[in-house]
Amino acid sequence: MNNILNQIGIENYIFLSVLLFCIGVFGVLYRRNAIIVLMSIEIMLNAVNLLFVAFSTYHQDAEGQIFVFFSMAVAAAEVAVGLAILVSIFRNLGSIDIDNLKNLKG
Amino acid sequence: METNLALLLLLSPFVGFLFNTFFGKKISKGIAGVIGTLTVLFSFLITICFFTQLIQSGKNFEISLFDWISVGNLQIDFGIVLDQLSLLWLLFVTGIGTLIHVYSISYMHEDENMAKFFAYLNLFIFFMITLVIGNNLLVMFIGWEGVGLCSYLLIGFWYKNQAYNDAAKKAFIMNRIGDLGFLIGIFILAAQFSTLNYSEIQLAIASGKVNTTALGIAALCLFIGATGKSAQMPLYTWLPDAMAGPTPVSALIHAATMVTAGIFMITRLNFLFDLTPEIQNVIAIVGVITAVLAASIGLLQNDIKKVLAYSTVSQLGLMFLALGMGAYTVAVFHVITHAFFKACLFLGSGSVIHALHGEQDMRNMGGLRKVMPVTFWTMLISTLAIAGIFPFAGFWSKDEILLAAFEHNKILWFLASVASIMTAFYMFRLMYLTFFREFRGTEEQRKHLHESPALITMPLVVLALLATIGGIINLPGSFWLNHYLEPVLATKHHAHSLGTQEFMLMGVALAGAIIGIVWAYAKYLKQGFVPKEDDAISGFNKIIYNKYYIDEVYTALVVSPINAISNFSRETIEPQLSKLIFSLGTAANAIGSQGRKLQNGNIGLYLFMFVLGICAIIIYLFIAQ
Amino acid sequence: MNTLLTISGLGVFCLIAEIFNLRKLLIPVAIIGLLAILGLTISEFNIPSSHYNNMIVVNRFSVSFSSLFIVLTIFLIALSGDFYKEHQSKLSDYVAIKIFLLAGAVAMVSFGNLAMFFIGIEVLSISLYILAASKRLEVNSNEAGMKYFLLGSFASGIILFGICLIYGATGYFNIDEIFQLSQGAGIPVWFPIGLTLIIIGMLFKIAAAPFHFWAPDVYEGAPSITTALMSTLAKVVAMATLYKLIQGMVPAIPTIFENIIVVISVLTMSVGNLMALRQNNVKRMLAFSGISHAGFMLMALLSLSSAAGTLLYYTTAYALAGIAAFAVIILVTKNKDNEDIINFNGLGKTNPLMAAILTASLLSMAGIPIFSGFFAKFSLFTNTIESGYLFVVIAGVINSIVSIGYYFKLIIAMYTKDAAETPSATPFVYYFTAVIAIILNIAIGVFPNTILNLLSA
Amino acid sequence: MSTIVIIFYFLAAFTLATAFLTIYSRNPIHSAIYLVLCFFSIAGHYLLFNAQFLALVHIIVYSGAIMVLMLFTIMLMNLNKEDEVHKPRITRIGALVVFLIMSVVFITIFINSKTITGGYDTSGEDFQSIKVLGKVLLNEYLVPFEFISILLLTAMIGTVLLSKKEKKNE
Amino acid sequence: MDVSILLLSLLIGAIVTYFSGDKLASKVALLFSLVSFMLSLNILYSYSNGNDVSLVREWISLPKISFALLADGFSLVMVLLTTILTPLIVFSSFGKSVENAKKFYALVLFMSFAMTGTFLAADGLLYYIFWELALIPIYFIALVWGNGDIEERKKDVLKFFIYTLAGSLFMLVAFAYLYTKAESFLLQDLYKLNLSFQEQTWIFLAFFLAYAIKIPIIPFHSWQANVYQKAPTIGTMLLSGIMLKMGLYSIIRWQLPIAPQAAKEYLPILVGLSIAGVIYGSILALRQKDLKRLLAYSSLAHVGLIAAGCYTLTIDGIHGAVHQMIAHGFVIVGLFFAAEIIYRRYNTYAIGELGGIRSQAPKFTSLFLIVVVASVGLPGTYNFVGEFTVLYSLSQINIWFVILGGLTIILGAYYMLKMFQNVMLGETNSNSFSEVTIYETITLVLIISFLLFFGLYPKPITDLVHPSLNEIFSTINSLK
Repeated sequence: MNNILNQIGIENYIFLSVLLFCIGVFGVLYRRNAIIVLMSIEIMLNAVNLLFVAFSTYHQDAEGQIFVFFSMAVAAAEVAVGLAILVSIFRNLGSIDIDNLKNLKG
Repeated sequence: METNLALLLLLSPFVGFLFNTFFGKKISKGIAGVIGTLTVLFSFLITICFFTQLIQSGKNFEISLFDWISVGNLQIDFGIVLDQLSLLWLLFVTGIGTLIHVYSISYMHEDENMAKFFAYLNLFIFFMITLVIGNNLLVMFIGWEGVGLCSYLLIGFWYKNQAYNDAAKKAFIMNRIGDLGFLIGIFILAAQFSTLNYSEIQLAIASGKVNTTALGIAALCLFIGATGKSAQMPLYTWLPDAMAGPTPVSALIHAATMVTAGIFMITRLNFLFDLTPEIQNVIAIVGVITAVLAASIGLLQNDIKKVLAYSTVSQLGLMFLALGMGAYTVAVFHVITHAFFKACLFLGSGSVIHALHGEQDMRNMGGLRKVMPVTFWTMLISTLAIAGIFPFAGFWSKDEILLAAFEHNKILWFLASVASIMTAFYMFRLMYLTFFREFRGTEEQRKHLHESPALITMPLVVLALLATIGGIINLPGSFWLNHYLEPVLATKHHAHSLGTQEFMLMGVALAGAIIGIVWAYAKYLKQGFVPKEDDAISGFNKIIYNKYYIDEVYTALVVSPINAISNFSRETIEPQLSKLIFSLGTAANAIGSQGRKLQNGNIGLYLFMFVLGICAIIIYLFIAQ
Repeated sequence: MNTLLTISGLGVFCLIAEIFNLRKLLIPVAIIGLLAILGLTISEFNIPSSHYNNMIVVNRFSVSFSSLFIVLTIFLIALSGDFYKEHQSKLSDYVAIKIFLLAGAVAMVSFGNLAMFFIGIEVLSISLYILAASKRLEVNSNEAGMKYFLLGSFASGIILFGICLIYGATGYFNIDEIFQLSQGAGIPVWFPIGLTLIIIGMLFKIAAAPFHFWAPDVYEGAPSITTALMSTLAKVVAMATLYKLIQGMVPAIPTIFENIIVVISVLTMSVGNLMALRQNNVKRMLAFSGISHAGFMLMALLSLSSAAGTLLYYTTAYALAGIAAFAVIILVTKNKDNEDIINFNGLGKTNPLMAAILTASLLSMAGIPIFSGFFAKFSLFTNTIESGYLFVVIAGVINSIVSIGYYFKLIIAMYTKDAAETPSATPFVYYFTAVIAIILNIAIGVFPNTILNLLSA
Repeated sequence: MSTIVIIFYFLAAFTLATAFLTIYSRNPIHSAIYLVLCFFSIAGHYLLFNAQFLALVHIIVYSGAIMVLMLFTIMLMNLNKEDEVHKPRITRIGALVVFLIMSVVFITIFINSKTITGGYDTSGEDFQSIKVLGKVLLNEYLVPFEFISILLLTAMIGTVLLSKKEKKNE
Repeated sequence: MDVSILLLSLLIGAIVTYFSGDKLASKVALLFSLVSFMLSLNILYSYSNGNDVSLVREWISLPKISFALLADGFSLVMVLLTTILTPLIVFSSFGKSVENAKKFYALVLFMSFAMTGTFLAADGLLYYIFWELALIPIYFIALVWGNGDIEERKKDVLKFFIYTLAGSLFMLVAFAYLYTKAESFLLQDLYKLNLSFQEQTWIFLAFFLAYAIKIPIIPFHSWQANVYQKAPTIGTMLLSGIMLKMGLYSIIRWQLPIAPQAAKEYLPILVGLSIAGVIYGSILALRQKDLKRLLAYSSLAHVGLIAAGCYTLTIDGIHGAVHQMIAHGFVIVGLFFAAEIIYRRYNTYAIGELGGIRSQAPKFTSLFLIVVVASVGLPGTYNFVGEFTVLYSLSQINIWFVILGGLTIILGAYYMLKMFQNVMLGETNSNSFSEVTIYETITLVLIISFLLFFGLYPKPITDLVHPSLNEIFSTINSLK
């Protein structure tokens, strides 16, 4: 089987992942809508997942892909909990603008 | 046996002190006084015992009681020595002490705290004895400070008057300045000789190998100590103020005994001072300046006790002059005669004050001669003695001083003579103003004028007697005192042979005294001049009347600056220092407050910092390298 | 291994207990179960072993820290009974989550594979998100949960990225293999980058500056008992894990990285202490105090090879003091709508025992002798001086001095002010917990050997 | 340039673009849609690596579960309006700056890192078929696998806990 | 029997006092402090018979910390000072009701326990622990039972706590550093250390900070007057009578032998600073309006002289310092107690409102005067022995030191007598002043008799401390 990395190179995947990760970070910083922030975090996780798979191929090793499963499960759990918190905030405040969360400071 | 006796001699007044302190309130005043007197009398008797023994055997008695302080290689024990010098001092301390105790029984009988008064007097005698009989400098220092304390207590005896308390405090502090000098002198001697025992120091000095520079400094320091206690320039100002105390106190402490401690100390350490002629010169000069200065102030004082006080300072100056010339026996001679006539004068003035119910201003006296004959005559004798009229005691001793001065340095002699003339003048001024012409006080006072009771007059008579014949102990020719003191003096002081020069000088001195008396007579008796009110005094007189403003100068130069520094420290330095420390806390708090603004609750900011932190770390680790 | 299994089992049991309506028994059973697990764990102390392809490694380090976690959990669950009195129907959920959280914590200190580490930290974090937000009707609690969740997930992403890079560099998740490879030459630079990212993620968890911003807000907003959990258990877990991570993956920290630790350590303790000075809310104040303690604990990383015992001691001392303090704080602020210092006025008169306990725990945190906090700081200082970082120690000392300022603010309030209201009855469990915690604290202060030398042999 | 490379670049560009649009869209629904597209493109990357199973799972989990959950929430909260006020300019610029710094920093360090010059290993063994993955997951990674269940259980209880209404005075 | 029993008795005393209830507390505390006094006498007896009463037990193996209590003449004297003054101080409060007495007296005993421990400890860390432990009770005593405005007091007491703690923490760092060198905290091991001059300097400085703040030496004294003023008198007595001796004791026991070279090098500065404290304290005392503040500054002046004695590095200086420490311990307790007696009657410390007491209370006046005179260092009182010896040692260093240091005897007399005059003398005060009670008399008489007895016969103390001081001195002088 031909190793795809011979043609594309692991660096490119790293750059792609890093950029994707940074876009995720950018999203977290840029948006006030909590649900979009959540999505940005998902993008970050996905960037890492992508890199995992790339490294998995790089090492010709299954473990990286196994870790992606774990990471997905974690992402799912996080989203579930995150959305639950979001919903209760929405119930209390009527908005999910994270800039409104400024009660606690000082 | 001798040890016990010596202890008894020392402790007897202390017992009196303890008794009067603890039981004074419970017993009647008279008994308190009697007990106080008896304990001193007892010491006096023991002293006589020792004295006769000494005369017979000529042997000193020295004993160390117990170890006191040990500092490194310096062992200081608590020892006593009874030799010619200390016994001589003891004799007149306890003797005059007894007389003054007797006097006080009557003088103080109206005071509610009489028992306390006697307690203090006894304590004073105790410390004075300690001072005298110690066999080393540190024991002397106990007594030295102890008499200072008693002086403090007694000056401020009428404690409700804060001016008296100020005087007491001043006396104590002026003394302490001297004491510091004394202490430093002790330190230097201790460092030099590793001992403070007199005889050991004398031996060490005699064996040579001494650092004269160090000894010079030591001698100077010790002399500073003496100027404090014996009221010499520049520390004499406390003594006139000390007249705030009851008159017996003035007589005992501030005329006869305590103030002579400086002379005692220098005589004690004559072997040391003999080695340092420069310091001796200093002593002589200081002595003579003090004598003239004090005498000149005495010329215009109106408070009867103040006059006597300045006269005391002046006489002490003469004694120091003698010491400075190495004429220790002469100084001691004058100490003794002075003790007699000055005690008598003070007691006499006390008698007058007593009769006038506390009036001390001579402008309000006069004409007391007839009412108080005993007081008058005894005082007159003493005045003649102090003026140096033949053949009273003062004549002999003062003449010796002048003689020594003449041989030593003509300028010193001249100044001393001037002081004598002034002495004669102001003493007779005192006599004339007090006892002659008409009474100038209130009618109320006139009614109560009376001669003092026997308990007061008896000591006066005894003292007047002594003032008359006191000169006998060292009459030219016999020079008993000279011979007596020879064992304690390192350098033998040759006695004067009575030559033409001596007689001539005697004549000059006598003539000087008479000039002073006549001058006073002319002004105060003949013209009936009464000193003006305070406000009316002007010109140079005002300066003298105000004691050359020396107190004011001291206040301006020392006391005020210290107080100013103190105030400045209290009001400025301390709060600022405090603030400085607090400011650290305030600064921390301020940072905290500013930090709270950063912690503004914004998730975006937190993330922002988070990412910046990551970037910083990554840059530092992987890019900046 | 058994620890993890039994803890998980206990958690599931708690959930099942709810089905059979055994609420009354829940907390006693949980505590007894945890005590049993504690015994079980300690029995493995001298039997180092690894399980399931080195997924779980049992050694002295993991056993001692796990035991500490279990002890802390026991305290926290004991306090839960009264705290959740109003929420009976959710009690089992709370207890179960805490026990699962413990399972995550145990996994974090006994991992042998980064997968276990990651899942462990996620179990811990997700439990904490839930607990922080668990007062769902209170905005503050929601806000705390949300903040913690967003920042925590972000940190998780960073950690995941780090793990990924390490995997990329080595091809393994197994830390033994990674440790081997990390010593060899030719390892790609991805490895240090990955490790750095993981460490940054952990620094976030222990709330080290500049990743500490979440802590005060979350501590303040979360329900008090969750704050107690976060400031004691969670912090200790994160610190132990960070230590284990570094120690497990690299033989020694390069100097350049030590510089970073020095800076972060000093910065963290300074920020924590200075910010705490001006706080009025006790929970918030303790959050900053916790941050400063994190700074102190980071000093342990400077003497990596010898500091395990010290770190254990420090964390134990800190956590026990924290438990005692929070027991009092929970009690005092039980029916209040905030946790301001004003609520503590006059506690010295109304409830002297609790005031004494709070005082003692604060003194311990401040590092006053005979309380274990003193020895903790002291041995940390000694270790650090031995590694040649005297100036960090001096910074630590200055910070200790600053810290007195706010600890004593609370003490002063308790003893000099007058109480506003009369005291209400105190449930026994608070006394019990606080007293036991503080006695343990003093005991290990008087006999520091017991813990200090556990890991050195 | 081979097909694979072209596909890679296309997919990469698509991934980045959709990711960016996810963040940039003002309407949450649009964001969600872009995100789904992004996930699909990532699945495409997985397929490039020949990791078919993973790609499938990815689509099922992310696009199927997570995104549906999110969309559901958005609908539930009625957030499908463009009602978000933009952040203040300073934060937007800050975000942008941080984004740039971070990208530059990370890319720099990876460029600086040792580039792999030689070829890549091709073991030829099968390492990513379902069979192999299953074996690895249930043998070596059994404990984490089981532990994941604890994680999910916790999340589940937690979610329930957070949304459950309490009956008063039970 | 070894010295640990002393610590035990005080600690148990503190606990029992706490549980004995408010009514009995003072009596129980007195009982236990007397018991510990007896025990210390017993130990002293046993020590002077040549028995070894020290104790060394391993406590913590890593870092190696021992529970080491060293009982030589020097430490025993200081312990004795503590155990004599404690019952005296407790006793002095008899006849005055204290709020929350059980806590109060328990804290007093606990503090005494810690101070005893400090004097005995021969292991650096143990010593440090006791050192810090002593700080906590006094903090609470001053905070809770103090007088004056509560807000001000809080600030000042906190400042005191932080300040002293700050100093001692640097000492802790020094100890930690020494440990890394010596691998032990034991005193004798630290004595043996061979430290470079630079190390010595830093260690000396760290110690100095701790001691200078505790003693205090200027310019680290700014906490003192405020705390003395605001603490309850018992606390002030404990602070000034015993606690500040901890610092002076430590200079001799720890600082000088461990870093002798540094001490030699900086001798002029150290002595100069101490003497500056003497003068500055005296000058400040001159114009104080508050009796307790005045006494606080007098204490500053006195301890400055003691510190100067320590830092002369001569055997005389150290000897004198020890004498002076003990004497000052008694005299300052006496002075503060006199202030307390006045406060009990007039409820003020403001000197301006006092005066005219002597006519109403002659007994009190006499007792007070004796204490004042002792504090001024009149020969025949114990203070003179110390002062003389210290000044003598100063004179051996430099004549200027003794001249400046000697100013204390002038300025001391000035401010003390001025205070006495303003407080006690003058026209009878319009407020009536009841004569001292029997408790108060006993307390003062005990203090006075101690001062007078040892003033005339200090030999027992000299003999007791001499060998141990010589030993320390030879350590200081041995080449390092």
